[in-house]
Amino acid sequence: MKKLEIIIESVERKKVCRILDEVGVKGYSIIDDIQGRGKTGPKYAQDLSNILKSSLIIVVDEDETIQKAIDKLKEVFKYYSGKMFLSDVKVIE
Amino acid sequence: MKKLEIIIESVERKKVCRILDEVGVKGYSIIDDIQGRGKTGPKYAQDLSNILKSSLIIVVDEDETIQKAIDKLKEVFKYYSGKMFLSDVKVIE
Amino acid sequence: MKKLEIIIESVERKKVCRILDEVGVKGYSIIDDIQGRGKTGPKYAQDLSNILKSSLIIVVDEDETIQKAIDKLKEVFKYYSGKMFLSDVKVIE
Amino acid sequence: MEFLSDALSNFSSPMILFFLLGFISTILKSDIEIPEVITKTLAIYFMIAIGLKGGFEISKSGIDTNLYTSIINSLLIGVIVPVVAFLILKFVGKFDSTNSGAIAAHYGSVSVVTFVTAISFLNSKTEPYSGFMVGMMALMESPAIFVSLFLVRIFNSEKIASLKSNTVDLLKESLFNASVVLLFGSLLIGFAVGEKGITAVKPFFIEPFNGVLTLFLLDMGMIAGKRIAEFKAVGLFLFFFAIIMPIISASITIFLSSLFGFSVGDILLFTVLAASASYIAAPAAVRIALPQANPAYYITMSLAITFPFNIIVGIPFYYYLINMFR
Amino acid sequence: MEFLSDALSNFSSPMILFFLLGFISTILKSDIEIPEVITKTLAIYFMIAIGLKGGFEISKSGIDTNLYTSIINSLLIGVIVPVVAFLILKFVGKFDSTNSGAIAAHYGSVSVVTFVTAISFLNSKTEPYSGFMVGMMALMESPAIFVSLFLVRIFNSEKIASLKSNTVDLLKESLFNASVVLLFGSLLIGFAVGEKGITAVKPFFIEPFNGVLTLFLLDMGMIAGKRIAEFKAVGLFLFFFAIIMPIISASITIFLSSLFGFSVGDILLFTVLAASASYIAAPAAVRIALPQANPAYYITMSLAITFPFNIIVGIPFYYYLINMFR
Amino acid sequence: MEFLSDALSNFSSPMILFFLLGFISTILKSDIEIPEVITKTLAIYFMIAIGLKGGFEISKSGIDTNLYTSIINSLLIGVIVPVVAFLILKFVGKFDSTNSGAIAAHYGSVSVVTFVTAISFLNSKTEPYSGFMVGMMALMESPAIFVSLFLVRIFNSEKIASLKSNTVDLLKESLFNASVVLLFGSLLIGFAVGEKGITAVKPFFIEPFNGVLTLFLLDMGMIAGKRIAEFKAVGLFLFFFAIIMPIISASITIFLSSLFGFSVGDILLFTVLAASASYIAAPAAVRIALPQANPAYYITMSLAITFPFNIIVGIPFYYYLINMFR
Ligand SMILES: Nc1ncnc2c1ncn2[C@@H]1O[C@H](COP(=O)(O)O)[C@@H](O)[C@H]1O
Ligand SMILES: Nc1ncnc2c1ncn2[C@@H]1O[C@H](COP(=O)(O)O)[C@@H](O)[C@H]1O
Ligand SMILES: Nc1ncnc2c1ncn2[C@@H]1O[C@H](COP(=O)(O)O)[C@@H](O)[C@H]1O
Ligand code: NA
Ligand code: NA
Ligand code: NA
Repeated sequence: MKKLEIIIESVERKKVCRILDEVGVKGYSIIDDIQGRGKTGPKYAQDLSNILKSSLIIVVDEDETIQKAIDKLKEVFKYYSGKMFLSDVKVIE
Repeated sequence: MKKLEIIIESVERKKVCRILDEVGVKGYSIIDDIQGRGKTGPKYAQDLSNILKSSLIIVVDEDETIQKAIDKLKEVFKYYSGKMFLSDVKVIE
Repeated sequence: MKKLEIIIESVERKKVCRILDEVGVKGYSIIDDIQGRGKTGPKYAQDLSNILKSSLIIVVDEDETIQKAIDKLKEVFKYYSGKMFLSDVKVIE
Repeated sequence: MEFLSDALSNFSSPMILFFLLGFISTILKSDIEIPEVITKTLAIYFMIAIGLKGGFEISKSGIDTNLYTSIINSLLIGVIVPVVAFLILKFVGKFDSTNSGAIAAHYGSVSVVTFVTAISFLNSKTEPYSGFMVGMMALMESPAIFVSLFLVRIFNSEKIASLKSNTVDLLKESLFNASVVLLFGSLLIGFAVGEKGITAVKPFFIEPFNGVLTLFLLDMGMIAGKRIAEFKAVGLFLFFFAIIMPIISASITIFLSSLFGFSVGDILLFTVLAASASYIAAPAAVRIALPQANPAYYITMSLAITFPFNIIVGIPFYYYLINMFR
Repeated sequence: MEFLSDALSNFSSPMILFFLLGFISTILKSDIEIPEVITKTLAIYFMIAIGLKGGFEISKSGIDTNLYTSIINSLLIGVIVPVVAFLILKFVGKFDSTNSGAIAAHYGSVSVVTFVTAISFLNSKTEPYSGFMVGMMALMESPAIFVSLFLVRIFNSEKIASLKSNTVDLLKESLFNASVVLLFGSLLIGFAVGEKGITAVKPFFIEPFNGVLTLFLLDMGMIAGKRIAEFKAVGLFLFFFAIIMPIISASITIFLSSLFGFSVGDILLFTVLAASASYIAAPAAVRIALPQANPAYYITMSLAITFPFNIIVGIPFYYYLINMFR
Repeated sequence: MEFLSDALSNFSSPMILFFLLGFISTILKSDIEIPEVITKTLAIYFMIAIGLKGGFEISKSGIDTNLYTSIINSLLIGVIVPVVAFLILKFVGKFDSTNSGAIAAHYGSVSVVTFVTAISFLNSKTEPYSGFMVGMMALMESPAIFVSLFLVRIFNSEKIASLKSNTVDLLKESLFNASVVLLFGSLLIGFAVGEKGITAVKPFFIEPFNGVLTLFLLDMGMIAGKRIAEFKAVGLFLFFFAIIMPIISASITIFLSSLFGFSVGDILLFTVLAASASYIAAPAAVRIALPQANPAYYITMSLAITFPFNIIVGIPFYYYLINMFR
């Protein structure tokens, strides 16, 4: 199986989850309050606006479903900062 | 070495850590307040009860120790929702 | 590409990020409030001092850059508890 | 007539109005968010506040025979309500024993916030009540959970092999659960510190109480509103159960308590304890003891249907019934 | 003369002094940290507090024609300010339409905390103001954002293909944003609950208000101070825009409002609403509707330059201008 | 006799009783949890509150020679205590220099919460004290840490090659640490704002103070109780050191301070500053400067043994000693 780790600005987290629901992935796990740095600069959540932080969404599923999700998610990454990492994983339970 | 990522309902987190201590793994790291969706439905922690959220426990150790841990942990997953993902990892320090 | 997962005591998180900035990695993501257990004992953040918890820093970059980062980070691990895990990952976006 | 005017005056209480605002804001998909850590801390604040006040009032008025009859009444209710709930769910609703027991545990236990709202209601009507009622609430937190587990066991001994070990887990974790320790502890401390001690903490724990409750109920309105989506999963029977069971519990309790001859204020508090369903302590206990039960049922019912029903309609309605019945 | 003494007496206000302390502490690299969840909860506290108070005062004084002229004034300002800001940014600053619109949205919207600080200022001068001004603030939260999006569209229809769908996203998320619902809701509730209701919640929402604001401004000082590092990214033009635009908005508003004949207190509040820039609600709305705009610009300007300017210099200065102008 | 009655009356203080309740609740494995963000925010609240009050009182009473002798006394104590602690740990306890220095740094520094509890104790006895004592506390926060690092260096120059760079790190991070900036800042602000400013923030920072302290001590009781498991790791010598060192520090301080001729209230506060061990600021500083030291030692000792000892037994005992000594 494949593990897709999506790091996306928190303002778009709901949209990403909606896309994952539409694609019909087996499930996903969300970690909020991610800080960090990327090519668009540092994100350290040091203000009240909620827009300078990211969320990490972990999706584990079959290769084809993951690929479908990636194709639909590329749209979000056109305007919002973040990253997608793909790795191999074995599901035990 | 192997990396075992355990996503389990937060109410069972202490039991999982206890099992890992009994098995004698080298160590583990815990991330709480995981939200998400799985086959038992969405978990978005939107209430006071503490039961609609998960914890992520990362355990890195030798293959055999990890396997021992997996065998003991299967008991917990009989009644509680969550997932176990296994991947390869190299330990630097 | 390689994914380097650094678990380090939270008091040294700023120094680790500074080292990563000096090395010039493409970016990194930070998850704070990691609890856990390692060879130096349990870390459960059950006090006001901020020193009994860890941060997880995820860095994805080319092999050489990651190796440079690892070499510079080893200094931090001389005195502070934590771990570094290296794995393969494919960058989508 | 008075019930209508009481129910309507509920709508001039900032507490109830902010609850409604929170609820409505979720329908408008507005994104007000009170962080979970605040909700948890406010819950602790309430338990300390009412425990201190109750204990102090006991120290002023002294312990009388009413205390003993109240304990008996509490334990009676704490057993009767889950049993009635279980039987209705299993034999009328046709639910399996596990889910019946899980839901019964919630309705047999209590909602601290509903109790606190009832206290606020009684204060606004200058209707007196006994300080020890807080202790009765602490007493009624846990028994229903064990009664329900027992019912699950006797109706289903072969299917749930894990019930015994899960119950042991629960006992280890829950005999001294947070609410019970905090309520009883604050009661004892309120009893012990006297006038000087209460005066020292009054500006924090007593005077801002209604304001804090208002903020908390705004939060609860939003939390309840977010669960409306789950109503479909709950189904029609459980939806009505979540409204009718409180009325059944209330009726049983008003009858029983009137036999004992308690004051109107105390009977209202007993009634609210019986009619309310826990959504803080019971879910965690039930998730440990009855993991095969569906959390969507008991959390949605107690939090999104019974709790709003009780604080908007229930409290004034029970008050009216009690005055009628006397 | 009076302006100087007002500005100087600002420096004997604990609110302003703690803001400065927070700011200075970041320069000293001190590690005071007020958790984000507290900041968010305090913001909610303020909106409830001023809404309740405002609504209650309307219920006492009644609704008069001033309300209708105020609404017209608010909507006028809510359109004129973002248009002026946009034009200055695009044609004087030579910024692209997207960034011009993003920043204009912030300056056309309002800062609740600046408004609250102005209320505190007026109270300290025992200068009266109308209860409905809170409603005017709620009114001025959103229009500027849509006005700015419209300006971006008409000046740039081909380049931003996504604008229409992003705006639809925004409408779905933002028409009933948290601040608007909370402010209007608290206003209505304050109007409805009367004396009895307000008295119940006064010890929490009214009396500690200034103290809570002090703690919040310490926090804001630290948040603003941490963004000083971004000043380089903002650049010279935008730095001065962040100070001069409030003065331009203030002048336009004082002129317009004086035409309408409002009281001094109300004109100050209109002026502060116009001169302040949102840093809670607008950034999220703009990030959804105009993702190509650079957040470093609008967040740093509104939070780290305009907000400090307004509460330290602006408020006393506008008050002086208003009294001069009359 | 009076000590016994003072110690016993400690047990009718809601502050101490809730501390004990928190402690006991961990023994009962009860799961009350006050979120960490609340604990941190309450700590900030205290520092602002006592700084403001202290500064205001200095503005009323004026600055006198006592201030200068107090500064000398503070610096003396801030050097003597860590030196004595270090020598006992190294030469009696046979601990290495690093751990001796790490622990000495904690005992030479101060516990703001213990100080605040002592203030509450003095208020309850209507025993006056000087406003500037808050400034003395701020003064005594950091010196002991650098004194201890110096001691580690001179007793161990070859083994710890990293000490110099770690100390530089520490200086960069800690010269203006949160507590020092907040305390001195609030002192200055309290001095500057006068009667009007203090009245504005009194309902938040002054009146609810004891109630907030009660909630905080409940939290501290739970935090201390959870560390009982670590007592084994601490060992017998350090366990007794954690109780006896405060008494030694207290004795030295009472003697020194009486020579200077300060008031009873001020001597008690000096004594509490000397006898208390930091568990908020010092652990972070020590972790950066002396990472080879074992955190289980210094955190458990200062938080789970010395702090409870000081607030339950220590404060009334020192008060008794001071009155005896005069
Ligand atoms: N190479 C990377 N490794 C890990 N996280 C990254 C990396 N690049 C970006 N991120 C994360 O993605 C966020 C946005 O990155 P960017 O779109 O490059 O500005 C950052 O704030 C990080 O949290
Ligand atoms: N395929 C998946 N990928 C990532 N996380 C998952 C997946 N399935 C389940 N989870 C996580 O495990 C929790 C429980 O899942 P389940 O037991 O399937 O209901 C979910 O709330 C998610 O946090
Ligand atoms: N084998 C492991 N797997 C996952 N996390 C670990 C492991 N060992 C240590 N850690 C993490 O690193 C922290 C410090 O470990 P140590 O340096 O071994 O005391 C622990 O508190 C854990 O959060
Ligand atoms: Na009940
Ligand atoms: Na504006
Ligand atoms: Na000390």
